[in-house]
Amino acid sequence: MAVLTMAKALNTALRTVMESDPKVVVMGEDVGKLGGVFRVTDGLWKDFGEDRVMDTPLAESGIIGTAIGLALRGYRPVCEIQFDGFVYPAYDQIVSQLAKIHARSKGTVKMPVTIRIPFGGGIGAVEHHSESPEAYFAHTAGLKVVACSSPADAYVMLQQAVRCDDPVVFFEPKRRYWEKAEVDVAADLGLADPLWQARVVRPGVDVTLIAYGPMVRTCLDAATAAQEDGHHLEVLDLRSLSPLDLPTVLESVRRTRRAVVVHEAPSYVGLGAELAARLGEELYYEMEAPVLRVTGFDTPYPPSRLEEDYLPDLDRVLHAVDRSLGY
Amino acid sequence: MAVLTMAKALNTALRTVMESDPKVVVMGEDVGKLGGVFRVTDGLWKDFGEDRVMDTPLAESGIIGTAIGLALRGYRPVCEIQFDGFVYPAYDQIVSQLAKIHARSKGTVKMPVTIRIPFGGGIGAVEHHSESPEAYFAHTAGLKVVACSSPADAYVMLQQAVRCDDPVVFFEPKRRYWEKAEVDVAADLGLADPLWQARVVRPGVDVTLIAYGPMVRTCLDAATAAQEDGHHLEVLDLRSLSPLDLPTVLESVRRTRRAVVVHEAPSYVGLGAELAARLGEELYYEMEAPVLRVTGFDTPYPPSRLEEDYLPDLDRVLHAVDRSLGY
Amino acid sequence: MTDIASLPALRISTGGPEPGVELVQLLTPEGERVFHPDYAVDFTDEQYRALYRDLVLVRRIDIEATALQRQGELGIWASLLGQEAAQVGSGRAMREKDFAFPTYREHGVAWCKGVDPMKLIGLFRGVSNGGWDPQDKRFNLYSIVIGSQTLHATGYAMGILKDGAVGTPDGEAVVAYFGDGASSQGDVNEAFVWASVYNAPVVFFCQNNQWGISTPTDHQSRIPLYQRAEGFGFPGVRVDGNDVLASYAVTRSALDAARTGQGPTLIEAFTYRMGAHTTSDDPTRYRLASDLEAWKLKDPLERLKSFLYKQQMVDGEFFDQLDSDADALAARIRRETLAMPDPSATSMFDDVYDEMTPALREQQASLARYLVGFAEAVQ
Amino acid sequence: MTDIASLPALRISTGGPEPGVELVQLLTPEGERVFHPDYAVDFTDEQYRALYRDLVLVRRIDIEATALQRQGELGIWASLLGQEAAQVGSGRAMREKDFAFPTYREHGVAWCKGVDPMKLIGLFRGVSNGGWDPQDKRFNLYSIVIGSQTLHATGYAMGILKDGAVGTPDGEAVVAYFGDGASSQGDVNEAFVWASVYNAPVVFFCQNNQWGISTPTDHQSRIPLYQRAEGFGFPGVRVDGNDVLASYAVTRSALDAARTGQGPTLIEAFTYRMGAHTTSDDPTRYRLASDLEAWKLKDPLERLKSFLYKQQMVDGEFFDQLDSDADALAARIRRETLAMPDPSATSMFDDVYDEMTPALREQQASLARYLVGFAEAVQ
Ligand SMILES: Cc1ncc(C[n+]2csc(CCOP(=O)(O)OP(=O)(O)O)c2C)c(N)n1
Ligand SMILES: Cc1ncc(C[n+]2csc(CCOP(=O)(O)OP(=O)(O)O)c2C)c(N)n1
Ligand SMILES: [Mg+2]
Ligand SMILES: [Mg+2]
Repeated sequence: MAVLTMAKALNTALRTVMESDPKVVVMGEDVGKLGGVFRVTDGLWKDFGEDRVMDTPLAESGIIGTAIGLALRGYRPVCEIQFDGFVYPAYDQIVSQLAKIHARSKGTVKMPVTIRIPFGGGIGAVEHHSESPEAYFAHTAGLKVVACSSPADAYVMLQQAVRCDDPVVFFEPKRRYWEKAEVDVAADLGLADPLWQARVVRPGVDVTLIAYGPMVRTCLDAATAAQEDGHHLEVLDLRSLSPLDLPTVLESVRRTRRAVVVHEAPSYVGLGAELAARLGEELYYEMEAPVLRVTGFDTPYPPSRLEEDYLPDLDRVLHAVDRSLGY
Repeated sequence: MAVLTMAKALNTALRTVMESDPKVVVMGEDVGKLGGVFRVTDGLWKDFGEDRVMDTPLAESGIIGTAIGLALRGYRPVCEIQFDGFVYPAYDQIVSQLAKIHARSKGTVKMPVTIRIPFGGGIGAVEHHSESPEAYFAHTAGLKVVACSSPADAYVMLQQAVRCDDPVVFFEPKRRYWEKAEVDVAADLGLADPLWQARVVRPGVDVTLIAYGPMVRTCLDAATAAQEDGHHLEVLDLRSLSPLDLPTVLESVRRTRRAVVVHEAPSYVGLGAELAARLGEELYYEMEAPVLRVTGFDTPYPPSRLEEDYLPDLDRVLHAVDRSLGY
Repeated sequence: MTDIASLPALRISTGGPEPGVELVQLLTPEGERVFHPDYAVDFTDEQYRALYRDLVLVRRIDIEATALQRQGELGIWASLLGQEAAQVGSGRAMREKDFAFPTYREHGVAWCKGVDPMKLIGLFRGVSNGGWDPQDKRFNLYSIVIGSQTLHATGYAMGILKDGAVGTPDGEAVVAYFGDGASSQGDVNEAFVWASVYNAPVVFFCQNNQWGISTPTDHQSRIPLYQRAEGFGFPGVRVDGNDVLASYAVTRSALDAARTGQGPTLIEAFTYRMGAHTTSDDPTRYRLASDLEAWKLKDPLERLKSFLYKQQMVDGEFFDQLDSDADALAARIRRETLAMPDPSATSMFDDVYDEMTPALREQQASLARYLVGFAEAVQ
Repeated sequence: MTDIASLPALRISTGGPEPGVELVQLLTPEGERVFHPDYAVDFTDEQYRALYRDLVLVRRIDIEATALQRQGELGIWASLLGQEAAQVGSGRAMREKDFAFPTYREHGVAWCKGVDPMKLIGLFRGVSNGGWDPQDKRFNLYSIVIGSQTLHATGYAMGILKDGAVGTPDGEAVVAYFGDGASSQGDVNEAFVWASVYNAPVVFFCQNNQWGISTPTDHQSRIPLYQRAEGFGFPGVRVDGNDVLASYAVTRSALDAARTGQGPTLIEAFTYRMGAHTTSDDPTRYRLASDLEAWKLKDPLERLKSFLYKQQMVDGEFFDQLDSDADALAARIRRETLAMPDPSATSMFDDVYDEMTPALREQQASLARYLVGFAEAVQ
């Protein structure tokens, strides 16, 4: 066991997969000597050389497009997109190429490309550095989309993503990069939960809070606070946003009969909508309240001085819990 | 009154707005001499000249990026994206620039840019020519997203979109381009329904079918067929996908207490999810059945020989109606 | 065999409209062999005949596919008519190990790489989106999103570098095909950046067929396209794309440069799209018949044919045999197209992922149930 | 006033590391005026002093903003340290009607266009995403997505063409700013395509400050960046970006070409980012101190200062006045920053659309209610 920040856990995960598989290459803007703007690739360039840790030219479509070619040649690229808001120039290569090549080739071509994206707000940044674009990818067939929420999970999930033969968009909650926790760096990956599996991170009975990435911590805090009021909230970390681990979600909500979905992304046509639609249909006779959503507003991410008002926080979550319990 | 195809109605709408406002310019690939691959811009190049109808270089980011600059200079660009599957190279310019400039400038810059996108399947085309990317835009704050479903609406809505001072993504159901209907080309635009207003296109009492674009016709056919079984289905054409005309939707479903949403796009995190989430919350105590979705599958659009199985059709809609009535 | 040393020198521009722009040519439209100091080819008679055979057969594939489309057997077809020499020349210049990244029009390249035309037909018929294994013949899947494949080609070439499979005459290389229209796409220019910065073994082969659907090349660039490469620091060359010998020689030379570690080259094959953009297109709406007539005089098949005649490399028997081979090929294509089964509806879920998701498994099962129920209901 | 004709001729490359690459320079690092046959400037003493004043003041703005960031008053700051001459030179070369499209680092250009530094500060403080009216000073909003603004600039320039506001010495023109890193983006290259095909009145002004965060320019291009333009058929020129006179002269000349109908030019201002990429960056991780030291010798302020001294255009009083003006400016920036109010929470809904949607109105109202309720609850 080691106590690591999430950034360090991710870094260790990359080191581990690079050591075990010479075909793994890391590529992106400033991932080399600098070690990435968040230091997630720190030290890798020095130890693995510039052939395996590539500071690319500054163009995201080029990064993903050449990663696709490298994958075709048998490599296993791990691409870093520097910030969430800079993934869009690569959108065509991701949704029209990367996502579709396996189907286009009738399964003859595997696309084991991982796209790491530090995402979400709360770090006081300027425009384009705080976005939550996960719905744009989750709506795209052919991609797998995951988000980690803790150092331990980050460590395991990133390795699993890189080893996965399907393309994975890997969201990292940037405002949680520096939170520390215990990580079992010697753990057997074969015994870990599958990447596609959601997890109850705090059991409860009254309402299920469904979250992923940065909002898991927020929900855990809300659950702790609610305890004081005598409410026992269950917190479910989706981990995988596509595919959705529906059985785990249903199992939880079937017990609590109430669900609140929490994400930073805007509400309109977001992940919360899908969960509400699905739960509404599957548990039609079982729910005691409609699925409620606590999300970012349907506005562009605001200037950072307003982000606290934009982002779901403990109070807004508890407010929704109260509403849910009120049905 | 004139009997026009939808393509001709759109063409007439463009001609009308171009005549009344010299700042309207049409731009895109092959929109000039050729008149567009669907002939929607037929004749405009000849009559308005190449300064107002521009055959651009072949690059979608360039088309939208320069349209933004033209808008800043006081023009009112109407951009054509040749097919749905080719909008992605422009994704950054649309979601990070066009959508956000009004907010970024605190409202000092208007972005009256219309992006016309022929969308959807059913025409036997090769890959990338049959997609329904509307959710990618509807999830984006700052954009308005609409879809027309009939020649008469196409004629009015396109003029309204071009005159709108916000950016509008205008989806045209390409497989309905050649269907004819009466269009009142002399109608007073001021008396027309606002662009953001949904419309009941067939009243009914048993179930509300909610659709837009190409699926409106499919739902109307389904409603006709259901009549034989004694079911009176209401068909609601959303018209505006963002913003959503919630009052009209609620008014209808409050009466029928049952709703089925129909679209060609994949189900997962699509427009149907949002409607289900919203209705599930707003009409929690009133619905007699969960909102059901009839959509494309969560796969890439299949080879055209399979598209009939992929696309929602009359039978799948009726199947869902039966399920809804079974609750 | 032609004695190359005795050929007349010709370095003036004969096809390019711009003054001062050199066009590499080894065979004039009249079928005269000309000498070029930088690009020599020295074929045996057998090889010359084989090239002609390729040209004739790929044109025949194209004609047959066009006919099949007209008869409703294909959804659409993108004809290579007029571009046979550019494709066969560059296609034959590749070695087996070299990897081709085509657009949607490289039927002639596919032929040279040994890809069964039926694979291409399947795509245009709508039974698949390609579906062949790119590794099989080192011929990537067709790319429809303009320019996207140039980055894939460059990435693949970077992989060759990483594998150390470059730097000797045995090295590997890649050809990235694209059109004049595609040259405007961000992706293509990013591919130029990547290829030059990494010195990747990739040959960019731009077939300038003068049109991107209805848009003439002067809407994509105000200077000859091969000069684009200079701006990125690698060589560009314009070749007569209707001259199969020159197309071969220039591509081979660029491939050799790439495989030996000298990095990328941009080749602009100056040619002409003799037919419509696709069977859905009507070029009479935007171009002059006279333009087409002028280009017909430069037909890539005719010029090699006159050369073969003049050099007495061929006889009636050769042409008879070729005709009957072409007929047989066309007949096979027709037969196999008509017999080509539709995929099963539920197959659309099969390859979305390498590891199928439970949600898709469920959707697949439910579609299967629905179809069975539906079939029973209508009985 | 300096007699320009008597200046020594100097056309050799003094700053560019590549042999055979010309760098336009009018003032050496030592403050010597040199003659250039194509680019002359003929300033009055007053104008020379004004330029120096600009340089000093924009550096002072930058230093103050950096300090404010360190003290937690700004979220981040992107320093222009070292790039003052490139920005002031090009900024002053613009006329009032000319439109600038900046990145996030063009504080010096903003200054020249008359934009109050507090507008920029507001963005970096996080009270807005810009929020000024671009038309007001003909200075567009800052662009953070690398390269995106070059297309906006080109589109704007196309609008100038449509308005017929080009073709005479009174014509309008546009300057698109971007960095060396940005040159790799598809958008920038598409902007080159568009600008050249339409012959749009746009000057592409690339500040090659040698770094894109930690990435050196040789990762973006293997040849000097100004040569990129050749590949698109328009002129490119490298100017000493630490020489305010040359930056001015070259930009003015390119703007005049643009406004009179001669189309685009690419200017590569060869300069150096003396500070960190932003206040979040630590350049010691990726670059040598010696590199920085070498560039310090070419400081843009020092060289103009020595020139002014040598030419006896300035005296102690001038410097005293300038110092006190700079102090006053810095003090105002500090004062107004500390006093800068946060926007109201509900303002984030106000300008999402020109015509607010009912959904947003509802979200805005519900946030307002929530905040009130919350405030009451905690009381
Ligand atoms: C990104 C994208 N935009 C638009 C299209 C539609 N389209 C198909 S072919 C074509 C013209 C291509 O011209 P060129 O690159 O010269 O190739 P050619 O067809 O002449 O071989 C266009 C615009 C597309 N396939 N992809
Ligand atoms: C599309 C995009 N990708 C990545 C970034 C993150 N980023 C911000 S500045 C920068 C480097 C820019 O380098 P350059 O263009 O040389 O400009 P400079 O910062 O040196 O002025 C990067 C990678 C971004 N802002 N936009
Ligand atoms: Mg072409
Ligand atoms: Mg730079």
